[in-house]
Amino acid sequence: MCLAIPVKVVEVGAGDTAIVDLGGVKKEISLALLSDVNVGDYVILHVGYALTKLDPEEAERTLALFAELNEAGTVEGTAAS
Amino acid sequence: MCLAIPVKVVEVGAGDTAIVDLGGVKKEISLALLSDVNVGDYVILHVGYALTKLDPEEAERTLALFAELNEAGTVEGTAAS
Amino acid sequence: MSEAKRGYVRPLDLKHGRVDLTHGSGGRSMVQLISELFAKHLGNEYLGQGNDGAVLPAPTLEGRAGRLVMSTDCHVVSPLFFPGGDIGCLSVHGTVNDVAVMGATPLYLAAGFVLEEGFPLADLARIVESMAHAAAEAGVPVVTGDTKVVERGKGDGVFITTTGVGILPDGLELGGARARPGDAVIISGSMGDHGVAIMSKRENLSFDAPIESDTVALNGLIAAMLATGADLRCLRDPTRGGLAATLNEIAGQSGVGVMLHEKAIPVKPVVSAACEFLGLDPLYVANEGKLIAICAPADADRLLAAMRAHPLGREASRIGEVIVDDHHFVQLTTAFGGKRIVDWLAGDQLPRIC
Amino acid sequence: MSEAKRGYVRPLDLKHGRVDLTHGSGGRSMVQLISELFAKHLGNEYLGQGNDGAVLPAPTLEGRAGRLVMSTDCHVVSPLFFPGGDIGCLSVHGTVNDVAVMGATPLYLAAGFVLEEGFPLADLARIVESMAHAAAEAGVPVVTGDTKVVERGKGDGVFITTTGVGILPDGLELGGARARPGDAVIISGSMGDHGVAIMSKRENLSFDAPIESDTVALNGLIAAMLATGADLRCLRDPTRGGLAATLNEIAGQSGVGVMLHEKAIPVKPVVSAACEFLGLDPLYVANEGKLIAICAPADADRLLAAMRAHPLGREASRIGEVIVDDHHFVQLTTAFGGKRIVDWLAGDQLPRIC
Amino acid sequence: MKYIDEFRDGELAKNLALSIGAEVQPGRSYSFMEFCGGHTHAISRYGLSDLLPPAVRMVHGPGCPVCVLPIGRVDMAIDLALNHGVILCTYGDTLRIPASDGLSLMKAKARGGDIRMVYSTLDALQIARDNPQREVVFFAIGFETTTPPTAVAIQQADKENLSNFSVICCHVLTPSAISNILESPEVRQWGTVPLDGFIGPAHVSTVIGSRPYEFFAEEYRKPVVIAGFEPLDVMQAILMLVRQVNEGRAEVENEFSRAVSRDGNLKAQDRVAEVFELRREFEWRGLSVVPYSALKIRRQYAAFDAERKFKLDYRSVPDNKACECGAILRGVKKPQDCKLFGTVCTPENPIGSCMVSSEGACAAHYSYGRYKDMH
Amino acid sequence: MKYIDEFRDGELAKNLALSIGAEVQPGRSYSFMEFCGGHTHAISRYGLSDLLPPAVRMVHGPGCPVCVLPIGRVDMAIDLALNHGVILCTYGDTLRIPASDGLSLMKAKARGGDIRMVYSTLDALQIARDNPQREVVFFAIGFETTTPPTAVAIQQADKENLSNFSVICCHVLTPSAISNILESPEVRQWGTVPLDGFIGPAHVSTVIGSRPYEFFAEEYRKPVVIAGFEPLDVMQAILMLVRQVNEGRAEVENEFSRAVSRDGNLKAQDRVAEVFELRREFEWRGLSVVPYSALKIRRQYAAFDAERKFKLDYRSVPDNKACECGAILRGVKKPQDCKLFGTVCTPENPIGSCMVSSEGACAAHYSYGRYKDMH
Ligand code: SF4
Ligand code: SF4
Ligand SMILES: [Mg+2]
Ligand SMILES: [Mg+2]
Ligand SMILES: [Mg+2]
Ligand SMILES: [Mg+2]
Ligand SMILES: [Mg+2]
Ligand SMILES: [Mg+2]
Ligand SMILES: [Mg+2]
Ligand SMILES: [Mg+2]
Ligand SMILES: [Mg+2]
Ligand SMILES: [Mg+2]
Repeated sequence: MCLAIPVKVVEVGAGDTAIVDLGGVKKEISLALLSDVNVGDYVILHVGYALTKLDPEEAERTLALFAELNEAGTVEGTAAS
Repeated sequence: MCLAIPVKVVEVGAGDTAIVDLGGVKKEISLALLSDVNVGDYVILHVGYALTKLDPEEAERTLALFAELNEAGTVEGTAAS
Repeated sequence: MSEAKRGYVRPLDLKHGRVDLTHGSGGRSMVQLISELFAKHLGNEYLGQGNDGAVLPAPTLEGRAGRLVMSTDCHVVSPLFFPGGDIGCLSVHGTVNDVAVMGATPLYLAAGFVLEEGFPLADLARIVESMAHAAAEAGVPVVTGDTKVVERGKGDGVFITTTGVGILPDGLELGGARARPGDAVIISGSMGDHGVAIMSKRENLSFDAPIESDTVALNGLIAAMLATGADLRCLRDPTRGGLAATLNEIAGQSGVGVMLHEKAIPVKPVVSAACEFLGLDPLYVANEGKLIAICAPADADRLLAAMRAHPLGREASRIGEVIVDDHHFVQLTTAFGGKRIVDWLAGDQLPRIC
Repeated sequence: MSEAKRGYVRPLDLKHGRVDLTHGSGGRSMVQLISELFAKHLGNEYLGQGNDGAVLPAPTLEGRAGRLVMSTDCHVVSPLFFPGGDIGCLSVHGTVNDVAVMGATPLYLAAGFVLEEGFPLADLARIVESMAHAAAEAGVPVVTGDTKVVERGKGDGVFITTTGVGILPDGLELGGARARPGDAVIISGSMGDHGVAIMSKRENLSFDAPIESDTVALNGLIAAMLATGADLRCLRDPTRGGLAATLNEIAGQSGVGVMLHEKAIPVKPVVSAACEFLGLDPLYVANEGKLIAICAPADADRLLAAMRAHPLGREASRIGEVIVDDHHFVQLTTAFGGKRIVDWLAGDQLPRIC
Repeated sequence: MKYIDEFRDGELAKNLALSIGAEVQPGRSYSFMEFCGGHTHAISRYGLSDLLPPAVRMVHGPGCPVCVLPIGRVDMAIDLALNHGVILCTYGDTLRIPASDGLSLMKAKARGGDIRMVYSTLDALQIARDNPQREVVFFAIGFETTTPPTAVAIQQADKENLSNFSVICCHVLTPSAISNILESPEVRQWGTVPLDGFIGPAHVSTVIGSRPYEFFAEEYRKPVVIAGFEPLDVMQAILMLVRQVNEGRAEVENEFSRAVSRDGNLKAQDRVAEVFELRREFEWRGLSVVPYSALKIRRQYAAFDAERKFKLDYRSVPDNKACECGAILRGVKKPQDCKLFGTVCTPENPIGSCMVSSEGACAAHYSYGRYKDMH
Repeated sequence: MKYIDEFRDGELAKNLALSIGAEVQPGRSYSFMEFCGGHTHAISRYGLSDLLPPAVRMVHGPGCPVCVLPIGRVDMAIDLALNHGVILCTYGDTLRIPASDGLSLMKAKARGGDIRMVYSTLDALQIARDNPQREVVFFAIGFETTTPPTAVAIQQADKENLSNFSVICCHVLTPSAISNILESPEVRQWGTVPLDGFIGPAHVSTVIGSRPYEFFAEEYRKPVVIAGFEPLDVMQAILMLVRQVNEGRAEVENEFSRAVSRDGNLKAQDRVAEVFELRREFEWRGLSVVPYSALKIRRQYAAFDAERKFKLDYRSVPDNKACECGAILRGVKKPQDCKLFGTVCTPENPIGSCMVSSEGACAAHYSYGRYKDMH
């Protein structure tokens, strides 16, 4: 539910609007629900509105979690069967 | 100007309307401009309204005029040159 | 679609259903519309191939060499159903006739449908059935097709574009540029039936006329005409713009004039009457089942006899002749005894009050 | 029309003029539109014949026997002008491609126009010029046509139905029913470019994507592919419904399954991104300049090499294989490592929020 | 078709032609104006001039409502359609009249105006009933024949309280136009031709009767024959005019006695009088401003007067300078005297209004008679 | 695409799969409900179940706004479009939801309803500005994520005095739905399954934060992991849930720490609170009537409440009897347990709402996972 994507703010406009970029696609969105947005920030976009900012450090941390090797890291085949 | 045609009344309806016939084509028209119209009458129709009745006897008389031979009736060629 | 997948789909609601945007989206609804409606009625071995186009036997002429003839027409008639026909059969007849008047034997038809969102499936089924019937009667199968759906308000129920392909034997040359002074001008029947039948059902003109469209496929009649061996210069079906537009076209292409004789031009009384009502001239009203033949004068009687022997040419009439005229006018000796030009239609053929 | 009559007519106002109902009425305005706009740009010896259809040289194959291929498509794209093309060139490419993917050499095109009253003549001229350019580039002339005008609000600017005829040599059999387990599935380039380019210009979706439609004629690429002698089973252009619809169609026709490998399917980053914005799947988005080839596995590499050597196949990729599957599913091993069905599109491909 | 076909009989035409030929006096020439476009049309359509002796010359008059409608009036209708969002209802005849800025109602429709062709004022009323949320304006043109149906419509709208219905009244009067041709100061500017008599329009007289012409016949010593629109009617009228001229009479005669009386249709006249009153002046295309030559809607029905309702100002627009419509409508020139005829001005691209209606002198000559100049 | 592609990395997936496989305790089974359709979609779309050990079973929950929207609410929207002549604006997702009389919004559009797909409430406002003479109604669906944009639109319409704009509010609340699954009296009717934990929807929590889940975790002793919608997020959440179960913990953990905080977006919460208040009860498709599970528009903004403005009455319409959506939404049954699945009920002809949205359990299984039943 609630299709939302992280997009990069490339321009903050008048009247609570911003231009965001995702992979080269640009779109005007509303910042009515979020304060203190700056160019360069990543925000989570849903139905044309920025819902929240994305914290790059937390994202790195989470990615790092995925890469943590489990103890049975060298054992094969149990997972993908 | 004022395309108008003689049509035969085949039905007198409610609300100042009539059905007229011309060569098998039927159409509803208005009698708002004409009184005492009866089935069988011919009327002159213009933009959906009967303007006047047609007098069959006068029509015959006029046709008869066309057929009147002129004095030079036997002379040919003067007219159609 | 294989049986395995077809089983999942409930049949189209041909009674109350309507075309919606999913019917044009390239998904299963579209496949279903095509298989349950188009393929069902129009089906033949070619249409059934289910590829991007139809593969068709190369046309043959029993050993004679020949050329292809190709013609296309968009059909946008309103109303879609009219006395004597509907857009379905009309779209078959129109293109079969355009190929046939080239002297060719029509072989294959393609049909493209632009459907308006909201169009009743029941009406669509009637139209497709009527097409199928017309195609079968003309002996020309619909071998490939396409369907698109446009949003409500961006179409008008249904538009059908048909394209025909036929084969024309080498040596047979017909064309609007081939009329020569002295040639006979012949028409196969009465003028204006189709246009008046259509107008009689237009909402804003409401009149009632016992007239049916003449829409019909003329390839049979034309085959009979060609079989006479008469020296035909040109055949043409006087559709949009009627006899007047078609003869002006030919006169211009051939660089000749045409002299017509009003008395010889058959017009049904009811067509005349409807034209009186509307201030129109039957010579400008469309036909969909008639043809004009321009023919060497020596062969005119023979051709006329063959036409009259065919059910679609019973009222064929020699209506005039090709003349020398640097201005390429079509003229008419009126039944009344005068002469006038029968010019191109200016603007639209609109009902007049003055 | 002869010079004598042409002199009377002032030229079309191609700057400020608009289509009105007289342009479809069969009178001089229509003749003028055809001669000053359509004939001017599309003109060739066949279109210039000016008869009810075009007489065309019978297709030859340097002595080899062949069959005809015929295909038709209605084009109703909105907007009419989009990055990388317009309805004019699209209507040429679409039909050239449908004929070409049958293995045939496209020879002739017919074009039918349904114009909406009020459509700017300047836009129409741009569209017809673009058609002419596309037809010249593809080497397939528009040999016959038709124009109708519908009232404002009963059309959508312009619809173009094109029909193509081509010649297919005997012995070459391509078709959706010919895929066999083990066959390689190849596509000629990236998926979804056309559909995203169109959507990027839809008013209600306003986003800005540096992407152009891939619309192009593929007959050249296909000729190069056929020249390899590879054992091709089927070619098809994944238009409406995209790769997903086309492969489901083929799977159903052939009674097989298909296994795709997501990693091998080229999708441009900007297309992926636009699909993320809209909640769409690029595998369902339309293409207008790509083809799918199903090919005997032994010949796949050779075919792929030939495709990559052609400018329109540089990004060609082997994306999967035909498998045995009684349910005729198209499946995909995801880049992530899982497996899923790539089913028919249900309903319309609509932007989603959830 | 009864009462039509009999009046188109080619055999009787020959007979009438012989009669006319026999009556025409050697060395004498006869110029008659057929006031009405309907007669112009009949003459062209049936090739009547081929049947008349060269001594008889027919002059086309200004009796075509389309031809005399000035550009400014069409501009008004276009303005309503394009800028006021109304549904503009109009007879088919007006759709192609050239207006300002290269527009016409047909082209305004292509530009998005909601312009609908109607066959009758009844249809316009129905459109108003069917679209209560829209303003529906009927663009009323025509002479006395066409005026009563407009009066009926306005009274009906009043009765039904159809407050979204209104009318641009452009109804004009036949007698004023004829007077103008015979005596207006502009005659000097345009020159004049000797007219030996008039054919009066039968359908106008079904409403107004023959009486209004008695004034001209007496005042200007011009014979008038009120005639039907079938070709035999026209020929008979010519015969009657030739006879009057020969006999030195200047009377009003009625060839259309089958439907025209001296008094006309009093009921129709009453309805017109109830709804309309004389305009002080009205611009006619080709005739310039003619005093008391048109009708306007009475104050009582002001709510149905589109000019008042939408505060429309009439702005006179000069015709193309090269257009000779004015002189042609007065019978001073012929279409082929106009430099634009058949080259720049054609029925597809009419410059003047006489090229619009097939009843217009230029259009009739272009479509039906052009070959005579060529051969 | 930054912050997207990294979270779809197949190599890392293998690693996570190994970790999960290693954590799963032999002989033990793990049933987790992914509450949200977005997770359902990710699981199907990326073929996640192929990567999970058989001991882990994912149960699809009711977190798809389309799936839980009852027929009666769609009927309301259709009624407005067909019988009140409004312009009905709606997200594309709702167009195919089956309603009464064989209709859907898509089919109502085909029958003449002026129904327009919008991407954002901003578009709906613009349509209202562009059509001042028409009533424009926005059909608002969605959970907490989608509610703030509706609140913004209503406040903006209020500010601009856009009196032709109104909203059918169908916004529902995630926590109420989860409570209902865990404790409502209907559980007896439908039966229940042992759920060992929940994956909580990240995007809902961007707004409401993670705090609202703390109640469940404590009260029902169920672990909750709030997770993003990329496939690695889901796998990581599963790993975290398996660990909690193994360790006997029942905590709220936040896998989506990159955008979810404990408190959420307070500004968005404020705007929602200004415009909306709790409904006493609301019918959910499949869950029946759930108390305090949805929002309605406050009296202060009554002018923008389409239910009040058009005096719409909600009429509950029973689902097709054979449809098992209710049980499926609660995790009691699987799509393939429904007799209609894949035969009568398909994405083209959905019978129940779970077959409409591609996030619906039935549709996801049909479109992405069906082959598993077949082979
Ligand atoms: S030909 Fe045209 S421009 Fe000349 S007088 Fe006639 S209408 Fe006027
Ligand atoms: S398959 Fe259809 S009918 Fe069955 S539970 Fe799912 S949505 Fe309901
Ligand atoms: Mg194709
Ligand atoms: Mg054609
Ligand atoms: Mg044709
Ligand atoms: Mg197609
Ligand atoms: Mg329509
Ligand atoms: Mg033809
Ligand atoms: Mg095709
Ligand atoms: Mg195609
Ligand atoms: Mg044509
Ligand atoms: Mg439109």
